[in-house]
Amino acid sequence: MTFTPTVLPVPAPQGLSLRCFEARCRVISNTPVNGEYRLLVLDAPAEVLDCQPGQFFQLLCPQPEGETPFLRRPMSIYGFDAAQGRLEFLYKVTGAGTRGLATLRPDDAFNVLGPLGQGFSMQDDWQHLMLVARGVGLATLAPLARMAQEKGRKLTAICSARRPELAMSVDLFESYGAEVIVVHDQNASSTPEALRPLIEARIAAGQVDAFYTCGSARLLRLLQDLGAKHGIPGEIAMEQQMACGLGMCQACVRQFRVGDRLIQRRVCREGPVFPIEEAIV
Amino acid sequence: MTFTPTVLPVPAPQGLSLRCFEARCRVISNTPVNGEYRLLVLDAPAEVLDCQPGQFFQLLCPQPEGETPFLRRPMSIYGFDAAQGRLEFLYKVTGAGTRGLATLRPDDAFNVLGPLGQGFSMQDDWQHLMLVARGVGLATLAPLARMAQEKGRKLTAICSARRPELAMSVDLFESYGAEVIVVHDQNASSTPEALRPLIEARIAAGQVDAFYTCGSARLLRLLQDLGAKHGIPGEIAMEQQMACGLGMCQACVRQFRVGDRLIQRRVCREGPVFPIEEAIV
Amino acid sequence: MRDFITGSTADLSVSLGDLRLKNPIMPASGTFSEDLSDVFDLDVLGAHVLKTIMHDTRAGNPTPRVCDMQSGMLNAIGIPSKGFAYFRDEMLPYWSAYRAPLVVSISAHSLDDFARLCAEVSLPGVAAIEANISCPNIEADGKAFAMRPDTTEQVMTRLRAETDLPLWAKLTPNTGEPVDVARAAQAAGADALVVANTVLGMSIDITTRTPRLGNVMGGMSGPAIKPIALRMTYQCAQACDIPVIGCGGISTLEDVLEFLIAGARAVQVGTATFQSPTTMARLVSELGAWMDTNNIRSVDEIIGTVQAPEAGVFE
Amino acid sequence: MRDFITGSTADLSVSLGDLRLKNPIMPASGTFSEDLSDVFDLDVLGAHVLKTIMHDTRAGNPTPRVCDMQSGMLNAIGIPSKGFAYFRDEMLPYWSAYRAPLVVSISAHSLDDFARLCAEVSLPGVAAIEANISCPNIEADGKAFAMRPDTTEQVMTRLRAETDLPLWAKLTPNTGEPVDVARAAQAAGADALVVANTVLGMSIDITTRTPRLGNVMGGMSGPAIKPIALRMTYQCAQACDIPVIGCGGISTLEDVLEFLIAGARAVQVGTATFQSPTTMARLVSELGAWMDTNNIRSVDEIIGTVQAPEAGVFE
Ligand SMILES: Cc1cc2nc3c(=O)[nH]c(=O)nc-3n(C[C@H](O)[C@H](O)[C@H](O)COP(=O)(O)OP(=O)(O)OC[C@H]3O[C@@H](n4cnc5c(N)ncnc54)[C@H](O)[C@@H]3O)c2cc1C
Ligand SMILES: Cc1cc2nc3c(=O)[nH]c(=O)nc-3n(C[C@H](O)[C@H](O)[C@H](O)COP(=O)(O)OP(=O)(O)OC[C@H]3O[C@@H](n4cnc5c(N)ncnc54)[C@H](O)[C@@H]3O)c2cc1C
Ligand SMILES: Cc1cc2nc3c(=O)[nH]c(=O)nc-3n(C[C@H](O)[C@H](O)[C@H](O)COP(=O)(O)O)c2cc1C
Ligand SMILES: Cc1cc2nc3c(=O)[nH]c(=O)nc-3n(C[C@H](O)[C@H](O)[C@H](O)COP(=O)(O)O)c2cc1C
Ligand code: FES
Ligand code: FES
Repeated sequence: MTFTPTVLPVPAPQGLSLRCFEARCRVISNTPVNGEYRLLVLDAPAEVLDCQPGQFFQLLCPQPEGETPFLRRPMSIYGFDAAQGRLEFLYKVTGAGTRGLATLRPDDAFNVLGPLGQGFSMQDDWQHLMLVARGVGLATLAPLARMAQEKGRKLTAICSARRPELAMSVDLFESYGAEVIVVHDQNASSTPEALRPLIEARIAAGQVDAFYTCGSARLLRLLQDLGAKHGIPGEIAMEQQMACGLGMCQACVRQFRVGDRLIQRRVCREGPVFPIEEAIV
Repeated sequence: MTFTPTVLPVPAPQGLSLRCFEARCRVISNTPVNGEYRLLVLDAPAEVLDCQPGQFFQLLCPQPEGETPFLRRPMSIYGFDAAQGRLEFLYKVTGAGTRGLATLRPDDAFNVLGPLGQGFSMQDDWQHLMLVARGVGLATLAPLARMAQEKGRKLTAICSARRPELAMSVDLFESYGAEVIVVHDQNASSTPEALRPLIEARIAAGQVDAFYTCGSARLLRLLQDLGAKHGIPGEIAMEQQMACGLGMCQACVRQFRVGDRLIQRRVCREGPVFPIEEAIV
Repeated sequence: MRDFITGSTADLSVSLGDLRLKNPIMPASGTFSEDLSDVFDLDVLGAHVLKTIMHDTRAGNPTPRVCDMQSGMLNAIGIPSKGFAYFRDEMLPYWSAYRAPLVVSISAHSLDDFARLCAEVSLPGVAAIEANISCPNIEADGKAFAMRPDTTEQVMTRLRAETDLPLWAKLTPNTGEPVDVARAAQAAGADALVVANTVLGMSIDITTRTPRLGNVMGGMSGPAIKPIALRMTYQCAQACDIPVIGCGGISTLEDVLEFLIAGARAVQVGTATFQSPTTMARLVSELGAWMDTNNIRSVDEIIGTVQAPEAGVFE
Repeated sequence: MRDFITGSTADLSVSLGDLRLKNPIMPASGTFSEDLSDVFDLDVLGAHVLKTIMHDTRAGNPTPRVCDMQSGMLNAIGIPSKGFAYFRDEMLPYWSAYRAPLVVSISAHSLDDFARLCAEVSLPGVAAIEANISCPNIEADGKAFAMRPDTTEQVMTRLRAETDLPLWAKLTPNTGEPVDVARAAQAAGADALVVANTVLGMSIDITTRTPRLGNVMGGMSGPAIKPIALRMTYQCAQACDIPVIGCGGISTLEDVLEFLIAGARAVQVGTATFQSPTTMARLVSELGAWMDTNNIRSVDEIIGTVQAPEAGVFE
């Protein structure tokens, strides 16, 4: 039953190269990571593997029994490897679409669309990076770890979770040489009040040139505040309900503060990564 | 992954007993019989196995890729065995619903509704039975063979097909002691003109007390003609597009000639078995 | 009463004006008959709603009368009817043996016929009359009474004069003015609104290039029309004081709750019964279990509780 | 031209009045933008239809703007618009670089605004104007122009006076009188009808008891509405002489053929592009292959070929 993953044939545009593809991938594995999360590993065609951390795919989810997800579901790239033809997603089972994802079995065919959106940047003077994230947000930030190592940057990853054993991707961050700090709700180390001195100590030590975050409004506000106070830039990956994922339908707009103006941007096209100081939640 | 087939729980009516059930069966096998037909064997709960030959079930077909059958599909009982908990259907893959059936794999759960409709009768003075059928109609008549044997009747089965190797259920009929005559299009033995003398010879020999048929307008007309001429009764199993299968929606009506009146009957409720002389196609 | 599966003893009763139902689940006209008693005890239902009858016997539409659609079906059954006499002599005695209240759906193609039938069916044993005003009015231009407020008010006024029984108006979604039509039915004295009937649709067999229904066009029902029926239910419940009975695409407990929250006091289940004839019995049971779990004592705590959306607004 | 997959050289061209399209496949307004050029060469399409623009800049509706339904979706995007000046200065030059004809969709909430915008967009590089008359007319009672024949005739007459370009009227299914509306648009001088826009629907989150759309109600699209759009396409094609462009739930080759057989001369594809952005390219290719296989030389051999049903009739 194995087959070769391919992109759907389309008419080639003149001159221009295509930015994203609808691809028929093959499921390699789809396994629980901990109580709430699952890791989906795909054999994917080369065309879709020219990715940036922070970009995402639109997944055409199978129908779980008795449910009929219709639209594609957006999912951050958790891992990608063009040489091996690997594409990975880390997802939390929350509704019809992700329940459908959970039904995928090895060798199943699976249709994905991507890569989509603008990924994270890593400016030359961002030598010390600090990543602060919670829950599934850690999935979105995970590929930054490899990128940081490749570019020779130092990375501190603050992983927040309800309980210490639910903190995800700790091993992955460490394997790329990041320093990992796990904070959690059980000992209240994950509250903004507890995090603020922790982070400010590192800022004081000159160890933070830029922030990255995802997945928590409280964390965003904390980093906006610290960023403004200490002049530290940063990026956030945002979410919004989507239909097309390509920029056509305007479903996924959010408001951003740019200077003293409020402007609308599409999360799928101008994002999902935006400057931390412009984000509004 | 095995489970015990059961009927869906419903409130029990006072006094009355239920006539049919929505049941969750387990697929035992689902295999090709010849190029066009497949045999589906189910492990079914006892409640749905109090069947009569000629009755049918309404099958909730799984969705094949890219198609979405919505209504249930009516299918004659090909075989049933209350002792063993077996229920069998023989089907031809023609559209979305039957393509969905073809995707069933052993141990899958499968929802059926039945038994439905009025089965064949076998009146006491019908000692010599003649069954004439074609294509999938043979599936509908198959359980008559066992019934005939159980009741000690003689059965002649004329099995018509496009090619001799496509004639179905020949072994099954023979295993229940029927005499089988295969006619087919390749040598033109299946035309009404060829069949007429064949059948009339047996009528002359006193070997036909009743006819059974299904699945061919040409055969029906032949048998109506012979029946009228020689005073031989008979029964036909008819088809019509259905929605409910229970008698509620009036989708499945056909016209019948009763004496000199035309009347409407529901195939699912008053049928699918009707007197041959009343049928109109 | 204790539920047959869950053992719940939650009080599921709702009132539709003077009529009290022991639960809000009832069948939709044309998708229910005594034949369903083959499958479960019909006395678990909140009410029994019969297939629309007309005064005279009628054959109904040519076959094929149904076809399969994505998330739904089309039907053009028409109203094959054995007529009023058969209803009075055969059906009424049969249904009177049940405890569940009997709702008789009636229709006609002219005001006079409609009014006469309404008077005729106002018999002991009948708990309410549902006026199927989605059928063509051949005195006007053949458009259904319920397509316009004026014809709705006309017909409902005539029917109101003929009966003291609770009188329900069953509306059509095939109109651009559902709220005006609903208000017109209320103004004419309707006791409740059934929202709604099927949506006019069509399907073509590309191989034969012929319509899939003998009648060319037919009514769409099933989950595909749920958003439309829910929208109309919400609009009518907002605009009217009389009870609204939701109908269209309901097949799961979530669907029932969605309609109740939108403002329906009861719901009718049609096409879902074709997919799964045990649906209504299951819904009664699941509603009780859900109320137990969520500590809800009365269905009134659900009805019409829809909130303003938590919307992200743009300048 | 040889097809990119099948190699078919079938002639797929169709005419819509004076406008000749190389094939009958085009996007539906609001479901298409330059962003789709990331996925395939947009010049394979029969035409390009842009998201409706209004004269001034507008923010659009509150979020959430879409939600998932069974066999379809609801949207309440509204018409966020960068306004006419942006269209003229930025969009028109971009789209003019393509060979496919450009169809500009316009809308407004009053007759004067509509007429002005129609005149403004009648620019070189624009091949046709699609009037989205499914939006509320705030001078009247807030009902969409296309809900009634009189308001349809009014607005189309005003637009007709402002432009010599082919003028299409995009109709709404949220009316009880689609045929009268279609005739009114034709009488006012429309060159083609686009049939149809989304069907008004609603969805409620039962956990929060809030509507799933920021705007409370929204438009249903996708396969669920196909039978409704096909029915209206058939009705309009039967009643009018001007070309009909089918739209609603089209996602497969069978769907395209069904609309053509019902009388559409071309089709628009909307929601299917969200499920699978390669849909339109694939449909062009599949239509050519199907015509080859069936030995059909021209799309005209398909259009409007629906036969009377082979129906079983009852006395
Ligand atoms: C750019 C982006 C990247 C994401 N990356 C990940 C990831 O790596 N891992 C992960 O587990 N989740 C991620 N999410 C969230 C993920 O898209 C939702 O969890 C998922 O769509 C839920 O679908 P469902 O059908 O299971 O749930 P339901 O709640 O049934 O979904 C109903 C509808 O709401 C939409 N929806 C629900 N939650 C969200 C959400 N948070 N953001 C956007 N739309 C939503 C769904 O897409 C669907 O259309 C990401 C979201 C975005 C926008
Ligand atoms: C009482 C009865 C018993 C039957 N027994 C058998 C059997 O034992 N084996 C077998 O192979 N077939 C049998 N059939 C026919 C079988 O129901 C159809 O082949 C099947 O429904 C086709 O469904 P589909 O989705 O594959 O085809 P499609 O053509 O896609 O079906 C479209 C719609 O038409 C209906 N339909 C199509 N063909 C028929 C038909 N011949 N009769 C009634 N409805 C139809 C379908 O149910 C469905 O609603 C029987 C039909 C009836 C009424
Ligand atoms: C086969 C069929 C027959 C119907 N007959 C009638 C009828 O006689 N009178 C009526 O008012 N509605 C009739 N309806 C409409 C239903 O009562 C109901 O309003 C509609 O189907 C929407 O509900 P559903 O989606 O749950 O089926 C019929 C529907 C179907 C599917
Ligand atoms: C997200 C979205 C936005 C839309 N915006 C517009 C619009 O601006 N103008 C318009 O005339 N129709 C608009 N439509 C309607 C579509 O053009 C089309 O008529 C409808 O979706 C039915 O077709 P479909 O089922 O193929 O999507 C929109 C539809 C969707 C789903
Ligand atoms: S999801 Fe369509 S524009 Fe972003
Ligand atoms: S299928 Fe409903 S009455 Fe026969």
